[in-house]
Amino acid sequence: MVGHISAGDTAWLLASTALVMLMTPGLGLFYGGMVRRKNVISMIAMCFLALAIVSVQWVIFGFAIAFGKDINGIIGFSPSYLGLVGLLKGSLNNYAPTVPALAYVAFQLMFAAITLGIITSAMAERVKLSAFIVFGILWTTLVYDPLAHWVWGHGWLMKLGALDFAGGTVVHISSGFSALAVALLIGKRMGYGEYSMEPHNIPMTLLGCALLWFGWFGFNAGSALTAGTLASIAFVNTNTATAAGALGWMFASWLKEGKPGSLGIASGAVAGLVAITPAAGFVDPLSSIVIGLVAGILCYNVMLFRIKKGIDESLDAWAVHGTGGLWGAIATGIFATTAVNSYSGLIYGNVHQFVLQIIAACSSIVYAFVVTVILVLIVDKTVGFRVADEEEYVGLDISQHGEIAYS
Amino acid sequence: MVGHISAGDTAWLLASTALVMLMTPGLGLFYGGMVRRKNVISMIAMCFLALAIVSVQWVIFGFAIAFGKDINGIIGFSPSYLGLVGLLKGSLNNYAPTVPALAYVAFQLMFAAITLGIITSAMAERVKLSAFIVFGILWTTLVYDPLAHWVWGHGWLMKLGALDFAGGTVVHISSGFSALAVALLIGKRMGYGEYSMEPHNIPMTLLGCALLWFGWFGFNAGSALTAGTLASIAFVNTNTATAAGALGWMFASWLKEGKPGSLGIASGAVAGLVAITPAAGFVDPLSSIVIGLVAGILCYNVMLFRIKKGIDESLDAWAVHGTGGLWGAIATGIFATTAVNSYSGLIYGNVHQFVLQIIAACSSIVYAFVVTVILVLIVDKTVGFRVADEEEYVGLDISQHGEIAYS
Amino acid sequence: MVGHISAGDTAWLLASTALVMLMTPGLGLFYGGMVRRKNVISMIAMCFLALAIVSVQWVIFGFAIAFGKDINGIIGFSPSYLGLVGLLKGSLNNYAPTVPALAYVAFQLMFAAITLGIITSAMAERVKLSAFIVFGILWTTLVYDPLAHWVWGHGWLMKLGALDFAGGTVVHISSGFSALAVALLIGKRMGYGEYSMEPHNIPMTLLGCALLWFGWFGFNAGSALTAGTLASIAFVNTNTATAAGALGWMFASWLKEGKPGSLGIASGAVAGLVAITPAAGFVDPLSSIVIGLVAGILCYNVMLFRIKKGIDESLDAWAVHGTGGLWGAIATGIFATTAVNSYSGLIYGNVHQFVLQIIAACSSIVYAFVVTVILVLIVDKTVGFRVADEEEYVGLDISQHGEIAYS
Amino acid sequence: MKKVEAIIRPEKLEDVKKALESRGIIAMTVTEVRGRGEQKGIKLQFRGGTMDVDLLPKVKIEIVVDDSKVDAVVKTIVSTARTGKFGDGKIFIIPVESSIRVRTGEVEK
Amino acid sequence: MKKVEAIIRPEKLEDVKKALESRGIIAMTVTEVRGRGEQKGIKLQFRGGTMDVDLLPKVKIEIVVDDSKVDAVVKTIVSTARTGKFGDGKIFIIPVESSIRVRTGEVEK
Amino acid sequence: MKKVEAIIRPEKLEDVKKALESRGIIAMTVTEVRGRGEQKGIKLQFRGGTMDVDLLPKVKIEIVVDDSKVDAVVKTIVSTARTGKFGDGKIFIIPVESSIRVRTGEVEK
Ligand SMILES: Nc1ncnc2c1ncn2[C@@H]1O[C@H](COP(=O)(O)OP(=O)(O)O)[C@@H](O)[C@H]1O
Ligand SMILES: Nc1ncnc2c1ncn2[C@@H]1O[C@H](COP(=O)(O)OP(=O)(O)O)[C@@H](O)[C@H]1O
Ligand SMILES: Nc1ncnc2c1ncn2[C@@H]1O[C@H](COP(=O)(O)OP(=O)(O)O)[C@@H](O)[C@H]1O
Repeated sequence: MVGHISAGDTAWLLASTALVMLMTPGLGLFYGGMVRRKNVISMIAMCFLALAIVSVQWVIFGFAIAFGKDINGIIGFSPSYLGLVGLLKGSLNNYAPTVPALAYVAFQLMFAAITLGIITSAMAERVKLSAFIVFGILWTTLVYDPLAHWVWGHGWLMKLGALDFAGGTVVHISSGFSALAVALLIGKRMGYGEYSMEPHNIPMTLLGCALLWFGWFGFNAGSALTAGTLASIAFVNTNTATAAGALGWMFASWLKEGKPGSLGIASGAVAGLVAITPAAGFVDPLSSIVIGLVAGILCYNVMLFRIKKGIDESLDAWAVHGTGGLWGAIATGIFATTAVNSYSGLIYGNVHQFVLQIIAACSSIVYAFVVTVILVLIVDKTVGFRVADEEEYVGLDISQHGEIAYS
Repeated sequence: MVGHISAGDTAWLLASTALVMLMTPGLGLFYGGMVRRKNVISMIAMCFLALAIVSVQWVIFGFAIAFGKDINGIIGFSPSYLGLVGLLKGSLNNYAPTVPALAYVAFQLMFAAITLGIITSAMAERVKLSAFIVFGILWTTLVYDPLAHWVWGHGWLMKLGALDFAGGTVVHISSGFSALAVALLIGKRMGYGEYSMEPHNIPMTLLGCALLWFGWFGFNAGSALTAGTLASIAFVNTNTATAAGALGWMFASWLKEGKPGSLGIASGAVAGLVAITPAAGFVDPLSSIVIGLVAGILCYNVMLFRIKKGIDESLDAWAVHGTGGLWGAIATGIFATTAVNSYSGLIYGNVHQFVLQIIAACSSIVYAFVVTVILVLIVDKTVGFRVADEEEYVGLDISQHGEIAYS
Repeated sequence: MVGHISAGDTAWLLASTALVMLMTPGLGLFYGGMVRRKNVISMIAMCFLALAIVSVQWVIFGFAIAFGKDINGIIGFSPSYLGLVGLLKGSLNNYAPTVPALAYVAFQLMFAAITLGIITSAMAERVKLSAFIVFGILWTTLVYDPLAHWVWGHGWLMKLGALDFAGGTVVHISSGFSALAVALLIGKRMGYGEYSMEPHNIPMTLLGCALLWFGWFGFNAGSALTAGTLASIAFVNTNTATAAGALGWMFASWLKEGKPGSLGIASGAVAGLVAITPAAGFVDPLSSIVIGLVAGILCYNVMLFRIKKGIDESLDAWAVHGTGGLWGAIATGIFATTAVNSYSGLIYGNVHQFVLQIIAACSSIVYAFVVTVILVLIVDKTVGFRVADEEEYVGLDISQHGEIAYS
Repeated sequence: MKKVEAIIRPEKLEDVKKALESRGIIAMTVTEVRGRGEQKGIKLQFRGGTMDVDLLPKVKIEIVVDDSKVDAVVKTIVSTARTGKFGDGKIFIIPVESSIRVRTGEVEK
Repeated sequence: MKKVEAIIRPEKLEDVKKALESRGIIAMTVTEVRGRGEQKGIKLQFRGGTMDVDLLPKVKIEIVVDDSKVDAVVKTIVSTARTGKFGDGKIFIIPVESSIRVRTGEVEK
Repeated sequence: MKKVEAIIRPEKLEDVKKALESRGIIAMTVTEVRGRGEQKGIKLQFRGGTMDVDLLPKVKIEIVVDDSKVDAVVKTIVSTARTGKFGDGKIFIIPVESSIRVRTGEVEK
């Protein structure tokens, strides 16, 4: 089996894994710039911790249940995957035959980590560090790992034939709708809607966006699991949709508000990245322009809707990742073309794939939302989710970390 | 044709493309730290937009005219390259036979993007966002794409035999001298020369410089288009010249001013990077030291000259990229050695190559400068290039984006 | 020889080299965020200069003495390596047979650069730029190059059989204990212990930590020098130990201080990275959890000890890199397993390897410490190491660079 | 003429600005400050003990007005900036002898 | 003794500092503030409408001097900081009862 | 009532705060400022010449107290903030006519 390992594919997958790893702290900066200066450390630290917690969970048992032997399409389990002890040599023929098993494990790990990071959007500026840690372990184990199994680990959605190239469903829909659940349950920040809460450091958010865009090449083009034509197509699609997303949000907000904010350009880029994620290896570059443009405009309007409804899903994981991922999952069923991969979508007359995509998206939304609701309630009853009012007032940096960001 | 694709070469080219992508926002930070805090968002946003605009332009028709079938050495065109529809599979034998066509397209795209980004130096703190966007599309189409064709797309300079390993002419000379043209035409910032305009965040600039240095390995070593000896030489040369450039500028400014500023060290590093760009795959590491050192000292003095002349080419794209690129193009004709590649330069007695380099550099300067002048005038007459005085006074972040960077 | 070069291995080694390069400015940010705002430029600039100086030294003669032909196990020398003139083509069969010689040279260069960067911890906020430059050239030549030769260049420690996968001894022990020597000799910062010196920008430090974590994948997984199973194991181990280190320090400080600071999480991550460095290609992921956890807890306590002793080794290179590296070197002798590589450690009954590791670590400590003491004394007597009191009071940014970081 | 120097919660600045504006008080100078009142900031409880957070961020508004307007300004600020909790702030009235407009050089007493 | 409190454009600080210096006024304290005058900042026009930018960045210079020097200080500041456009700033003269030098503890009245 | 306005070295703030606290003076407002005294900052020597570093970072502490407490406050600050070197700072005593508590609206004279 070792004989089949390709150095080129491995080189690309390892580089991709490093790129995806950088996305999680990148997300921390993206989010951190948008909160008030009294909470920036808390925001970045939660992303670091998402990476740290999931890294350990994944090695010990996360990979074993997400990618182990399928049990009724629901969950996986392979005892020899616990602690990765049985994966030190050789490759995983049913996942990525040309790269070492551990390269695949590491690559998948980074997806699990950032997914948890995305949800912190809904916890911004108000949750206990301890609650986040407990919630994080539970959520990754009970929401992420099963979903990853369903879609990529030979679970029921994979068997059904739903397509998700790099995680539109598993990563973005799941985290986005979970963030919505969290926001609805734990409630608004003190003063939300009463006075404005300005982003404290927009260049930090733009830097975070740059690192996300950069790392996302690993996310999407790495998901080809080989270094060849498919990776190259996914790469071009990723960049194209991102650019179109940035332009879409920019023009939409320019028209509506008279001026295009840089946060809109950055959010549009992320919306484009999210939307192309499930589609990257199935569509062509011209479709990517459409997917990105629509994502930018759509997510902008969903954000306006969220604000109008007074929902404090503070950093718009739901608007951008949730609905952007939903659009991407559906768009995959619309634009998939056999010129790129072996699947075709609605515009080529394949209604079946389109329906499958909707089934996959909806079941992920329901599963993620419902289980998140339960987990939030459990954590809230036990650890307590929110900090005390004075702690929120002085900020989480001081109250949770005993630190002041800038001095 | 697919059979010839090398996973190793593709892995390196995709990684390189990601690296070069990061340079454009990196440049935004490099520039953004040097402007006043009221314009930092504008500066970074223009770089993001350079990437976004060029990404879409390139996919739709930019690549087709830069790298399509040559028409009289002047411009290219291949209908099947429009929208990249004919490039989904296979490789481009006349450019990069061992990697997928789209990997080559993506790699080249990133060069076009950053080139437009560099020019924003001359627009710092005073231009309308809309003017930049219109100018950007025109400039990329009418200046960058033809130049790329001349030098790399089997146009007349390539046929002549001019050498440009990674874009000294196409990227740096063109953007640097275009920036000079822009600065001369749109004029100084309000108050320039009357009171000092301090860089508002030097660590941001140093971070930007770090990302540029990092990304430039993709730029230069990626330009080998294969992962082997040539890429490795280009890599070492890049790093060596950068280090020498940083030291050159540092010592020159230390001697002259009594203290070496960190911005000088950073600018010297960029000067070294620029100068080695055309030469990276043609010279040996010891020559790289000379090329970098001279670049650092030269660009420092050109900057002093610019300041003395009262020209507000604000962030020195001309001094660093323009004259650094010019020196690099000439230096390629001086130091090229057959110990590294198939060409030799002046010090090995090859006057011919030296002359060719000067021809290529000069024609690029003239073309870029003249066309830029025309484009600036057109944009100024139609959209209007500069913001109103009050908008400049309150800063572009508020006036163009409705945002405040830090709060 | 050229025929044996693997594009895949080269792709990975070049990508790794770029990753490691980014660590040095990343370290500058990591350190820069922890000093006062009047010294941030100085801190980052020293790291940039470490990279610049070492880059030139390495090309001219550093590589030749570290990796040239062994002379009595003490030092190397190969005339044809001077200026890298004899290394332009082919590969180095005794080091990395499947990649071009220059790729190996560049990779090793980046290790030398960051090692010097680490020592600036002990110079924070108080040394002359000129003294640092002189010290840096001497230290790299007289401490780093010999140590690299001993351990990796077929010197006596390598012949003895000591294991150091990616530089626990050469990089971390050497820089950490040298930093301790520097701190003891040049003394405390003015006011140290009298009033608190708060970190001026914690998000900057967290960004630096993110770049270190990211770049370290190149450091450790790149040290496999091939893109395959060994690199993948090193990659997973690196990430796992880092996560465990972050959690270890976090929980230890949470217990002791009631709140876990983000700087602790970040420092713990670095401690984990340091400790796994020598072990990354020899142990399994479960051992990595132990190595990381212990590193986080240990380094935290060493830091507390250092503070209690009133030693101003300002940014804890000794506590984190010195003792973390020491623990890692020993841990390699404890946990090495033939399931991963050809060596086994103490827990598999191999006392010999364990003893070898201790010998290697101790001799490196003694050598680095003693030579650093001598060098500090020489530089102090000649150039003078510390700035004048007023210069320290106004800060090094103004006094050494004539710049103000933020305005 | 008097200088009204009000130290208030940063999150109340917008409201206070608008309230003053509606009463014709436009000109003002704003400074970011940190402060603590008699009750010494805020006490946080945590596993390891308690922690005093003093020197909380505040905003200082300075408004120089004719003596006749002082009362109106103070009342407006008090009614807008008040939350009823500790930390609402203080207003100090300081005498100003004269005021000069830089643009014109004209002096007001 | 009086405190001269001048709020000026940040870009004029260097000039004002030098002008005062040349008249022997060295000591001063500078604070970054934001402010708006009677005309309520600057109005920007754009496609979607207009936007008031108030609370523009200003610099506050505080100089405590003997009564005799107040006029000179004010004149110097006015003549140096003036551009003639809205937003040039204001100077307030505030009484100071005494001043103590921390280094020595000596008191001046 | 008086406002004690002390401009001190930033690194002395903690000490001064504690010393005042131990004398029952808790409330205060702190502003980050830059300043220079009569001796015009600090002169640095370097290879290329010399350089004046003026406008060094300082911290301004404002404490409004009853007239009776002014002396105690001043003495405490002087004795704690003093290092004996140039740059230790200045304290100005400024009259305050009244003080209003925002939380309650109550006025003190
Ligand atoms: N005596 C004082 N001198 C200077 N500043 C004061 C004084 N009292 C209060 N302040 C300022 O006012 C702010 C709010 O005061 P605080 O006492 O917290 O209000 P409250 O009395 O409503 O609790 C403080 O943070 C401080 O900046
Ligand atoms: N009445 C006032 N009280 C406090 N600050 C004032 C007052 N009037 C002006 N200022 C300060 O002076 C600055 C400049 O004043 P402005 O009215 O814009 O000058 P001009 O009258 O020349 O237009 C303002 O931004 C504000 O900070
Ligand atoms: N006349 C003054 N007016 C305003 N601020 C002053 C004045 N004199 C001193 N200061 C402030 O006090 C600070 C310290 O004063 P300085 O003269 O350096 O102290 P010392 O007299 O002990 O050397 C200065 O930086 C400045 O901010």
